[in-house]
Amino acid sequence: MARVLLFGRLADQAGWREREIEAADLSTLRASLSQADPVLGEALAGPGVQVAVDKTIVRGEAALSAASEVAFLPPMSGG
Amino acid sequence: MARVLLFGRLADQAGWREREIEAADLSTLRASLSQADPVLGEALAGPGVQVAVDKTIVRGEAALSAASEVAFLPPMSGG
Amino acid sequence: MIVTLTDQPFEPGVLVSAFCAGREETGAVATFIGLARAEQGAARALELEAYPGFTDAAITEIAQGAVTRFALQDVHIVHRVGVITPGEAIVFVATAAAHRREAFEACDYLMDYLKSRAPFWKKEHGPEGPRWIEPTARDRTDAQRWDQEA
Amino acid sequence: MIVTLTDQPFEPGVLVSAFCAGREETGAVATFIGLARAEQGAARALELEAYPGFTDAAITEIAQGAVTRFALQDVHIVHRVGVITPGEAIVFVATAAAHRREAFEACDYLMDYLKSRAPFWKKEHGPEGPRWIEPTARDRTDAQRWDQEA
Repeated sequence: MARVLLFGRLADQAGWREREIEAADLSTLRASLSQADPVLGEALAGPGVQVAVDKTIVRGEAALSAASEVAFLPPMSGG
Repeated sequence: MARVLLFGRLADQAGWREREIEAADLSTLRASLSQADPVLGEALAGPGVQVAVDKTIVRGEAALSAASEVAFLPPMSGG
Repeated sequence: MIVTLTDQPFEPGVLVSAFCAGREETGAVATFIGLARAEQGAARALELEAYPGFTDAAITEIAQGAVTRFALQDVHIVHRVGVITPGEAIVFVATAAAHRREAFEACDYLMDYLKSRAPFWKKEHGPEGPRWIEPTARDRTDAQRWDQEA
Repeated sequence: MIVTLTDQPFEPGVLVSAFCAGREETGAVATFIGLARAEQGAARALELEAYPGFTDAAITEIAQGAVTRFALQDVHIVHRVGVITPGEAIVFVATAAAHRREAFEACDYLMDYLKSRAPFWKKEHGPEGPRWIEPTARDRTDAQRWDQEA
Protein backbone atom coordinates (compact mmCIF):
# COMPACT_ATOMS: atom_id res chain seq x y z
CA MET A 1 0.00 0.00 0.00
CA ALA A 2 1.69 3.19 -1.18
CA ARG A 3 0.12 6.58 -0.53
CA VAL A 4 -0.32 8.20 -3.95
CA LEU A 5 -0.64 11.98 -4.27
CA LEU A 6 -1.61 13.91 -7.39
CA PHE A 7 -0.93 17.63 -7.81
CA GLY A 8 -2.16 20.46 -10.02
CA ARG A 9 -3.93 19.49 -13.24
CA LEU A 10 -3.28 15.78 -12.62
CA ALA A 11 -5.58 15.87 -9.58
CA ASP A 12 -8.23 17.74 -11.57
CA GLN A 13 -7.97 15.20 -14.40
CA ALA A 14 -8.15 12.20 -12.09
CA GLY A 15 -10.86 13.61 -9.85
CA TRP A 16 -8.89 12.66 -6.75
CA ARG A 17 -5.81 13.97 -4.91
CA GLU A 18 -4.84 11.11 -2.62
CA ARG A 19 -5.33 7.39 -2.66
CA GLU A 20 -3.85 4.21 -1.13
CA ILE A 21 -2.70 1.78 -3.84
CA GLU A 22 -1.02 -1.63 -3.56
CA ALA A 23 2.24 -1.75 -5.55
CA ALA A 24 5.74 -3.15 -4.99
CA ASP A 25 7.42 -0.68 -7.31
CA LEU A 26 6.76 2.42 -9.42
CA SER A 27 6.16 0.61 -12.72
CA THR A 28 3.59 -1.65 -11.07
CA LEU A 29 1.94 1.42 -9.58
CA ARG A 30 1.84 3.17 -12.97
CA ALA A 31 0.34 0.05 -14.58
CA SER A 32 -2.29 -0.18 -11.88
CA LEU A 33 -3.20 3.51 -12.22
CA SER A 34 -3.37 3.20 -16.04
CA GLN A 35 -5.61 0.19 -15.85
CA ALA A 36 -8.07 1.99 -13.58
CA ASP A 37 -7.94 5.23 -15.61
CA PRO A 38 -6.11 5.08 -18.99
CA VAL A 39 -6.36 8.88 -19.54
CA LEU A 40 -4.71 9.48 -16.17
CA GLY A 41 -2.08 6.83 -16.94
CA GLU A 42 -1.17 8.71 -20.12
CA ALA A 43 -1.09 12.07 -18.26
CA LEU A 44 1.23 10.61 -15.58
CA ALA A 45 3.67 9.53 -18.31
CA GLY A 46 3.38 12.89 -20.10
CA PRO A 47 6.21 15.40 -20.69
CA GLY A 48 7.45 17.24 -17.63
CA VAL A 49 5.62 15.09 -15.09
CA GLN A 50 8.03 14.16 -12.29
CA VAL A 51 7.68 11.56 -9.57
CA ALA A 52 8.73 11.98 -5.97
CA VAL A 53 9.04 9.03 -3.62
CA ASP A 54 9.03 10.10 0.02
CA LYS A 55 9.48 13.72 -1.11
CA THR A 56 12.58 13.02 -3.22
CA ILE A 57 12.47 13.23 -7.02
CA VAL A 58 13.04 9.81 -8.57
CA ARG A 59 13.93 9.10 -12.20
CA GLY A 60 13.16 5.62 -13.50
CA GLU A 61 12.23 2.70 -11.26
CA ALA A 62 11.92 2.63 -7.49
CA ALA A 63 10.86 -0.02 -5.00
CA LEU A 64 7.92 0.94 -2.80
CA SER A 65 7.19 -0.11 0.74
CA ALA A 66 3.89 0.00 2.57
CA ALA A 67 4.81 3.38 4.02
CA SER A 68 5.95 4.95 0.72
CA GLU A 69 4.48 8.24 -0.39
CA VAL A 70 4.45 8.62 -4.18
CA ALA A 71 3.69 12.06 -5.62
CA PHE A 72 3.08 12.81 -9.29
CA LEU A 73 4.13 16.39 -10.01
CA PRO A 74 3.09 18.13 -13.22
CA PRO A 75 5.36 20.96 -14.53
CA MET A 76 5.79 23.44 -11.69
CA SER A 77 4.48 26.90 -12.35
CA GLY A 78 6.31 28.74 -9.62
CA GLY A 79 4.35 30.80 -7.13
CA MET B 1 21.88 91.29 2.16
CA ALA B 2 22.07 87.72 0.89
CA ARG B 3 21.41 84.80 3.21
CA VAL B 4 24.53 82.61 3.09
CA LEU B 5 24.37 78.93 4.05
CA LEU B 6 27.30 76.58 4.58
CA PHE B 7 26.95 72.78 4.56
CA GLY B 8 28.97 69.80 5.72
CA ARG B 9 32.65 70.34 6.41
CA LEU B 10 32.44 73.97 5.21
CA ALA B 11 30.19 74.85 8.15
CA ASP B 12 32.54 73.04 10.55
CA GLN B 13 35.54 74.88 9.08
CA ALA B 14 33.85 78.28 9.25
CA GLY B 15 32.29 77.77 12.66
CA TRP B 16 28.92 79.01 11.37
CA ARG B 17 26.13 77.64 9.17
CA GLU B 18 24.10 80.71 8.28
CA ARG B 19 24.84 84.42 7.99
CA GLU B 20 23.44 87.55 6.34
CA ILE B 21 26.03 89.21 4.10
CA GLU B 22 25.81 92.33 1.92
CA ALA B 23 26.80 91.54 -1.69
CA ALA B 24 25.51 92.49 -5.15
CA ASP B 25 26.86 89.38 -6.85
CA LEU B 26 28.59 86.07 -6.14
CA SER B 27 32.14 87.27 -6.75
CA THR B 28 31.63 90.16 -4.33
CA LEU B 29 30.23 87.72 -1.81
CA ARG B 30 33.22 85.39 -2.22
CA ALA B 31 35.64 88.31 -1.81
CA SER B 32 33.85 89.46 1.31
CA LEU B 33 33.88 85.94 2.80
CA SER B 34 37.60 85.52 1.94
CA GLN B 35 38.49 88.84 3.52
CA ALA B 36 36.77 87.89 6.78
CA ASP B 37 38.17 84.31 6.77
CA PRO B 38 40.89 83.53 4.16
CA VAL B 39 40.90 79.78 5.02
CA LEU B 40 37.15 79.61 4.41
CA GLY B 41 37.55 81.62 1.21
CA GLU B 42 40.00 79.02 -0.08
CA ALA B 43 37.74 76.14 0.96
CA LEU B 44 34.75 77.71 -0.82
CA ALA B 45 36.80 77.87 -4.04
CA GLY B 46 38.09 74.29 -3.56
CA PRO B 47 37.46 71.33 -5.88
CA GLY B 48 33.95 69.96 -5.92
CA VAL B 49 32.38 72.82 -3.98
CA GLN B 50 29.18 73.92 -5.74
CA VAL B 51 27.09 77.03 -5.23
CA ALA B 52 23.32 77.18 -5.25
CA VAL B 53 21.46 80.46 -5.52
CA ASP B 54 17.85 80.15 -4.39
CA LYS B 55 18.25 76.34 -4.39
CA THR B 56 19.49 76.14 -7.98
CA ILE B 57 23.08 75.20 -8.80
CA VAL B 58 24.90 78.14 -10.41
CA ARG B 59 28.19 77.97 -12.31
CA GLY B 60 30.17 81.21 -12.59
CA GLU B 61 28.74 84.61 -11.72
CA ALA B 62 25.25 85.46 -10.49
CA ALA B 63 23.60 88.69 -9.39
CA LEU B 64 22.21 88.64 -5.85
CA SER B 65 19.20 90.47 -4.46
CA ALA B 66 18.40 91.24 -0.85
CA ALA B 67 16.25 88.08 -0.71
CA SER B 68 18.81 85.74 -2.33
CA GLU B 69 19.80 82.55 -0.56
CA VAL B 70 23.34 81.44 -1.40
CA ALA B 71 24.40 77.93 -0.37
CA PHE B 72 27.95 76.57 -0.56
CA LEU B 73 27.80 72.80 -1.04
CA PRO B 74 30.88 70.61 -0.51
CA PRO B 75 31.04 67.29 -2.43
CA MET B 76 27.86 65.39 -1.65
CA SER B 77 28.32 62.09 0.13
CA GLY B 78 24.94 60.57 -0.57
CA GLY B 79 22.82 59.33 2.32
CA MET C 1 16.35 31.81 8.32
CA ILE C 2 12.59 31.29 8.16
CA VAL C 3 10.64 29.71 5.29
CA THR C 4 6.88 29.48 5.77
CA LEU C 5 3.97 28.34 3.65
CA THR C 6 0.63 29.66 4.85
CA ASP C 7 -2.96 29.44 3.70
CA GLN C 8 -3.83 32.58 5.69
CA PRO C 9 -3.49 36.23 4.52
CA PHE C 10 -0.46 37.94 6.00
CA GLU C 11 0.58 41.55 6.53
CA PRO C 12 3.98 42.26 4.90
CA GLY C 13 4.67 45.34 7.03
CA VAL C 14 4.53 43.32 10.24
CA LEU C 15 7.10 40.91 8.79
CA VAL C 16 9.34 43.83 7.74
CA SER C 17 9.28 45.37 11.23
CA ALA C 18 10.19 42.04 12.83
CA PHE C 19 12.91 41.37 10.26
CA CYS C 20 14.57 44.78 10.73
CA ALA C 21 14.42 44.83 14.53
CA GLY C 22 17.63 44.70 16.55
CA ARG C 23 20.03 44.53 13.61
CA GLU C 24 23.16 46.40 14.62
CA GLU C 25 25.42 44.98 11.92
CA THR C 26 22.99 44.85 9.00
CA GLY C 27 23.37 47.74 6.60
CA ALA C 28 20.88 46.56 4.01
CA VAL C 29 17.46 44.93 4.03
CA ALA C 30 15.86 44.28 0.65
CA THR C 31 12.30 43.02 0.53
CA PHE C 32 9.93 41.99 -2.19
CA ILE C 33 6.19 41.59 -1.92
CA GLY C 34 4.26 39.93 -4.70
CA LEU C 35 0.59 40.90 -4.77
CA ALA C 36 -2.29 39.23 -6.60
CA ARG C 37 -3.44 41.52 -9.41
CA ALA C 38 -7.07 41.97 -10.38
CA GLU C 39 -6.11 42.60 -14.03
CA GLN C 40 -9.24 44.66 -14.56
CA GLY C 41 -11.44 41.75 -13.57
CA ALA C 42 -9.65 39.19 -15.74
CA ALA C 43 -8.33 37.46 -12.61
CA ARG C 44 -10.86 36.91 -9.87
CA ALA C 45 -8.64 34.77 -7.69
CA LEU C 46 -5.43 32.81 -7.79
CA GLU C 47 -5.12 29.33 -6.35
CA LEU C 48 -1.73 28.00 -5.39
CA GLU C 49 -1.07 24.41 -4.53
CA ALA C 50 2.09 23.31 -2.72
CA TYR C 51 3.35 19.91 -1.63
CA PRO C 52 3.96 20.40 2.09
CA GLY C 53 7.31 19.02 3.17
CA PHE C 54 8.54 19.04 -0.43
CA THR C 55 7.85 22.63 -1.50
CA ASP C 56 9.16 24.22 1.71
CA ALA C 57 12.22 21.90 1.70
CA ALA C 58 13.01 22.92 -1.90
CA ILE C 59 12.68 26.64 -1.04
CA THR C 60 14.80 26.24 2.11
CA GLU C 61 17.55 24.58 0.09
CA ILE C 62 17.61 27.46 -2.42
CA ALA C 63 17.53 30.02 0.39
CA GLN C 64 20.50 28.32 2.10
CA GLY C 65 22.37 28.47 -1.20
CA ALA C 66 21.57 32.18 -1.46
CA VAL C 67 22.91 32.81 2.06
CA THR C 68 26.28 31.40 0.97
CA ARG C 69 26.30 32.86 -2.53
CA PHE C 70 25.41 36.42 -1.45
CA ALA C 71 26.95 36.41 2.06
CA LEU C 72 23.55 37.05 3.64
CA GLN C 73 23.03 37.56 7.34
CA ASP C 74 19.41 36.44 7.21
CA VAL C 75 16.50 35.47 4.94
CA HIS C 76 12.77 35.38 5.56
CA ILE C 77 10.40 33.88 3.00
CA VAL C 78 6.63 33.59 3.40
CA HIS C 79 4.52 32.10 0.60
CA ARG C 80 0.74 31.95 0.45
CA VAL C 81 -0.98 28.80 -0.72
CA GLY C 82 -4.69 28.19 -1.37
CA VAL C 83 -7.06 30.78 -2.78
CA ILE C 84 -5.65 34.32 -2.97
CA THR C 85 -7.80 37.29 -3.95
CA PRO C 86 -6.62 40.47 -5.75
CA GLY C 87 -4.64 42.85 -3.56
CA GLU C 88 -3.51 40.12 -1.18
CA ALA C 89 0.17 39.27 -0.73
CA ILE C 90 1.27 36.07 -2.46
CA VAL C 91 4.91 36.09 -1.50
CA PHE C 92 7.26 37.93 0.84
CA VAL C 93 11.04 37.76 0.63
CA ALA C 94 13.40 39.69 2.88
CA THR C 95 17.19 39.53 2.77
CA ALA C 96 19.66 41.09 5.20
CA ALA C 97 23.28 41.81 4.34
CA ALA C 98 26.07 44.17 5.31
CA HIS C 99 25.75 46.02 2.00
CA ARG C 100 22.94 46.76 -0.42
CA ARG C 101 24.20 45.05 -3.60
CA GLU C 102 24.16 41.60 -1.95
CA ALA C 103 20.76 42.19 -0.32
CA PHE C 104 19.21 43.32 -3.63
CA GLU C 105 20.74 40.56 -5.74
CA ALA C 106 19.78 37.83 -3.30
CA CYS C 107 16.18 39.08 -3.10
CA ASP C 108 15.99 39.24 -6.91
CA TYR C 109 17.54 35.76 -7.20
CA LEU C 110 15.13 34.24 -4.67
CA MET C 111 12.12 35.82 -6.38
CA ASP C 112 13.22 34.54 -9.79
CA TYR C 113 13.44 31.07 -8.29
CA LEU C 114 10.11 31.33 -6.45
CA LYS C 115 8.26 32.66 -9.50
CA SER C 116 9.57 30.20 -12.05
CA ARG C 117 11.04 27.07 -10.48
CA ALA C 118 9.62 26.60 -7.02
CA PRO C 119 7.28 23.61 -6.69
CA PHE C 120 3.90 25.31 -6.83
CA TRP C 121 0.95 24.66 -9.12
CA LYS C 122 -1.00 27.73 -9.99
CA LYS C 123 -4.60 28.00 -11.10
CA GLU C 124 -6.17 31.26 -12.17
CA HIS C 125 -9.89 31.71 -11.62
CA GLY C 126 -11.05 34.21 -14.26
CA PRO C 127 -14.33 35.06 -15.97
CA GLU C 128 -13.83 32.11 -18.32
CA GLY C 129 -13.35 29.65 -15.48
CA PRO C 130 -10.25 28.13 -13.89
CA ARG C 131 -7.04 27.60 -15.84
CA TRP C 132 -3.71 26.08 -14.81
CA ILE C 133 -0.74 28.40 -15.39
CA GLU C 134 2.70 27.47 -16.71
CA PRO C 135 5.80 29.66 -16.11
CA THR C 136 6.06 32.51 -18.62
CA ALA C 137 8.97 32.84 -21.04
CA ARG C 138 10.08 35.90 -19.05
CA ASP C 139 10.07 33.93 -15.79
CA ARG C 140 12.37 31.37 -17.40
CA THR C 141 14.66 34.06 -18.84
CA ASP C 142 14.84 35.85 -15.48
CA ALA C 143 15.74 32.65 -13.66
CA GLN C 144 18.36 31.72 -16.27
CA ARG C 145 20.26 34.98 -15.66
CA TRP C 146 21.63 33.42 -12.49
CA ASP C 147 22.79 30.24 -14.21
CA GLN C 148 24.87 32.26 -16.67
CA GLU C 149 26.40 34.38 -13.92
CA ALA C 150 27.15 31.42 -11.68
CA MET D 1 4.65 59.67 -4.92
CA ILE D 2 5.94 60.71 -1.50
CA VAL D 3 9.46 61.96 -0.69
CA THR D 4 10.10 62.84 2.94
CA LEU D 5 13.11 63.95 4.94
CA THR D 6 12.71 63.41 8.66
CA ASP D 7 14.85 63.94 11.74
CA GLN D 8 12.74 61.41 13.68
CA PRO D 9 13.21 57.61 13.77
CA PHE D 10 10.68 55.78 11.62
CA GLU D 11 9.36 52.23 11.48
CA PRO D 12 9.83 50.71 7.99
CA GLY D 13 7.16 48.05 8.48
CA VAL D 14 4.46 50.66 9.02
CA LEU D 15 5.46 52.32 5.74
CA VAL D 16 5.37 48.95 3.93
CA SER D 17 1.86 48.16 5.17
CA ALA D 18 0.57 51.56 4.07
CA PHE D 19 2.35 51.29 0.70
CA CYS D 20 0.93 47.84 -0.08
CA ALA D 21 -2.65 48.57 1.04
CA GLY D 22 -5.44 48.61 -1.51
CA ARG D 23 -3.32 47.82 -4.57
CA GLU D 24 -5.44 45.74 -6.91
CA GLU D 25 -3.30 46.26 -10.02
CA THR D 26 0.17 46.17 -8.46
CA GLY D 27 1.91 42.84 -8.87
CA ALA D 28 5.24 43.84 -7.39
CA VAL D 29 6.44 45.93 -4.47
CA ALA D 30 10.19 46.13 -3.92
CA THR D 31 11.50 47.87 -0.85
CA PHE D 32 14.90 48.67 0.52
CA ILE D 33 15.76 49.68 4.06
CA GLY D 34 19.20 51.02 4.85
CA LEU D 35 20.16 50.62 8.49
CA ALA D 36 22.95 52.30 10.43
CA ARG D 37 25.60 49.71 11.27
CA ALA D 38 27.48 49.62 14.55
CA GLU D 39 30.57 48.15 12.85
CA GLN D 40 31.63 46.50 16.10
CA GLY D 41 31.75 49.85 17.85
CA ALA D 42 33.70 51.63 15.10
CA ALA D 43 30.62 53.72 14.27
CA ARG D 44 28.81 55.17 17.26
CA ALA D 45 26.44 57.37 15.29
CA LEU D 46 25.92 58.76 11.83
CA GLU D 47 24.99 62.37 11.22
CA LEU D 48 23.33 63.34 7.97
CA GLU D 49 22.87 66.90 6.84
CA ALA D 50 20.43 67.84 4.10
CA TYR D 51 19.55 71.17 2.53
CA PRO D 52 15.77 71.34 2.99
CA GLY D 53 14.01 72.40 -0.19
CA PHE D 54 17.07 71.48 -2.27
CA THR D 55 17.73 67.89 -1.17
CA ASP D 56 14.08 66.81 -1.29
CA ALA D 57 13.57 68.57 -4.64
CA ALA D 58 16.59 66.75 -6.11
CA ILE D 59 15.33 63.38 -4.84
CA THR D 60 11.80 64.07 -6.12
CA GLU D 61 13.18 64.87 -9.57
CA ILE D 62 15.11 61.58 -9.70
CA ALA D 63 12.08 59.65 -8.40
CA GLN D 64 9.87 61.19 -11.10
CA GLY D 65 12.45 60.13 -13.69
CA ALA D 66 12.36 56.59 -12.26
CA VAL D 67 8.56 56.48 -12.51
CA THR D 68 8.84 57.13 -16.26
CA ARG D 69 11.93 55.03 -16.87
CA PHE D 70 10.64 51.93 -15.05
CA ALA D 71 6.88 52.39 -15.63
CA LEU D 72 6.26 52.59 -11.89
CA GLN D 73 2.82 52.89 -10.36
CA ASP D 74 4.13 54.50 -7.18
CA VAL D 75 7.25 55.42 -5.19
CA HIS D 76 7.75 56.18 -1.53
CA ILE D 77 11.06 57.50 -0.22
CA VAL D 78 11.80 58.42 3.40
CA HIS D 79 15.26 59.62 4.39
CA ARG D 80 16.51 60.31 7.89
CA VAL D 81 18.59 63.39 8.61
CA GLY D 82 20.34 64.40 11.83
CA VAL D 83 21.96 61.97 14.24
CA ILE D 84 21.20 58.29 13.57
CA THR D 85 22.29 55.54 15.94
CA PRO D 86 23.19 51.92 14.98
CA GLY D 87 20.19 49.74 14.14
CA GLU D 88 18.02 52.70 13.12
CA ALA D 89 16.68 53.06 9.59
CA ILE D 90 18.49 55.66 7.47
CA VAL D 91 16.54 55.28 4.27
CA PHE D 92 13.39 53.61 3.02
CA VAL D 93 12.55 53.16 -0.66
CA ALA D 94 9.45 51.38 -1.94
CA THR D 95 8.52 50.95 -5.59
CA ALA D 96 5.27 49.55 -7.01
CA ALA D 97 4.96 48.16 -10.52
CA ALA D 98 2.90 45.64 -12.45
CA HIS D 99 5.85 43.23 -12.63
CA ARG D 100 8.82 42.47 -10.43
CA ARG D 101 11.73 43.32 -12.75
CA GLU D 102 10.68 46.99 -12.98
CA ALA D 103 10.02 47.24 -9.23
CA PHE D 104 13.44 45.74 -8.38
CA GLU D 105 15.42 47.76 -10.91
CA ALA D 106 13.77 51.03 -9.92
CA CYS D 107 14.43 50.38 -6.22
CA ASP D 108 18.07 49.51 -6.97
CA TYR D 109 18.42 52.60 -9.21
CA LEU D 110 16.94 54.93 -6.57
CA MET D 111 19.17 53.50 -3.84
CA ASP D 112 22.28 53.91 -5.99
CA TYR D 113 21.31 57.54 -6.51
CA LEU D 114 20.48 58.14 -2.85
CA LYS D 115 23.70 56.53 -1.59
CA SER D 116 26.11 58.21 -3.97
CA ARG D 117 24.67 61.33 -5.58
CA ALA D 118 21.86 62.68 -3.46
CA PRO D 119 22.68 65.99 -1.76
CA PHE D 120 23.50 64.82 1.73
CA TRP D 121 26.59 65.42 3.81
CA LYS D 122 27.52 62.58 6.07
CA LYS D 123 29.54 62.63 9.27
CA GLU D 124 30.52 59.50 11.13
CA HIS D 125 30.98 59.72 14.88
CA GLY D 126 33.41 56.95 15.79
CA PRO D 127 35.80 56.26 18.66
CA GLU D 128 38.34 58.58 17.05
CA GLY D 129 35.90 61.47 16.79
CA PRO D 130 33.74 62.79 13.96
CA ARG D 131 34.78 62.45 10.32
CA TRP D 132 33.10 63.61 7.11
CA ILE D 133 32.46 60.81 4.60
CA GLU D 134 32.87 60.93 0.82
CA PRO D 135 31.10 58.47 -1.54
CA THR D 136 32.97 55.17 -1.85
CA ALA D 137 34.37 53.92 -5.15
CA ARG D 138 31.72 51.20 -5.10
CA ASP D 139 28.93 53.76 -4.64
CA ARG D 140 30.19 55.58 -7.74
CA THR D 141 30.49 52.34 -9.75
CA ASP D 142 27.01 51.25 -8.71
CA ALA D 143 25.49 54.58 -9.73
CA GLN D 144 27.35 54.58 -13.06
CA ARG D 145 25.74 51.28 -14.07
CA TRP D 146 22.57 53.20 -14.86
CA ASP D 147 24.35 55.77 -17.04
CA GLN D 148 25.78 53.03 -19.23
CA GLU D 149 22.44 51.26 -19.53
CA ALA D 150 20.48 54.45 -20.25
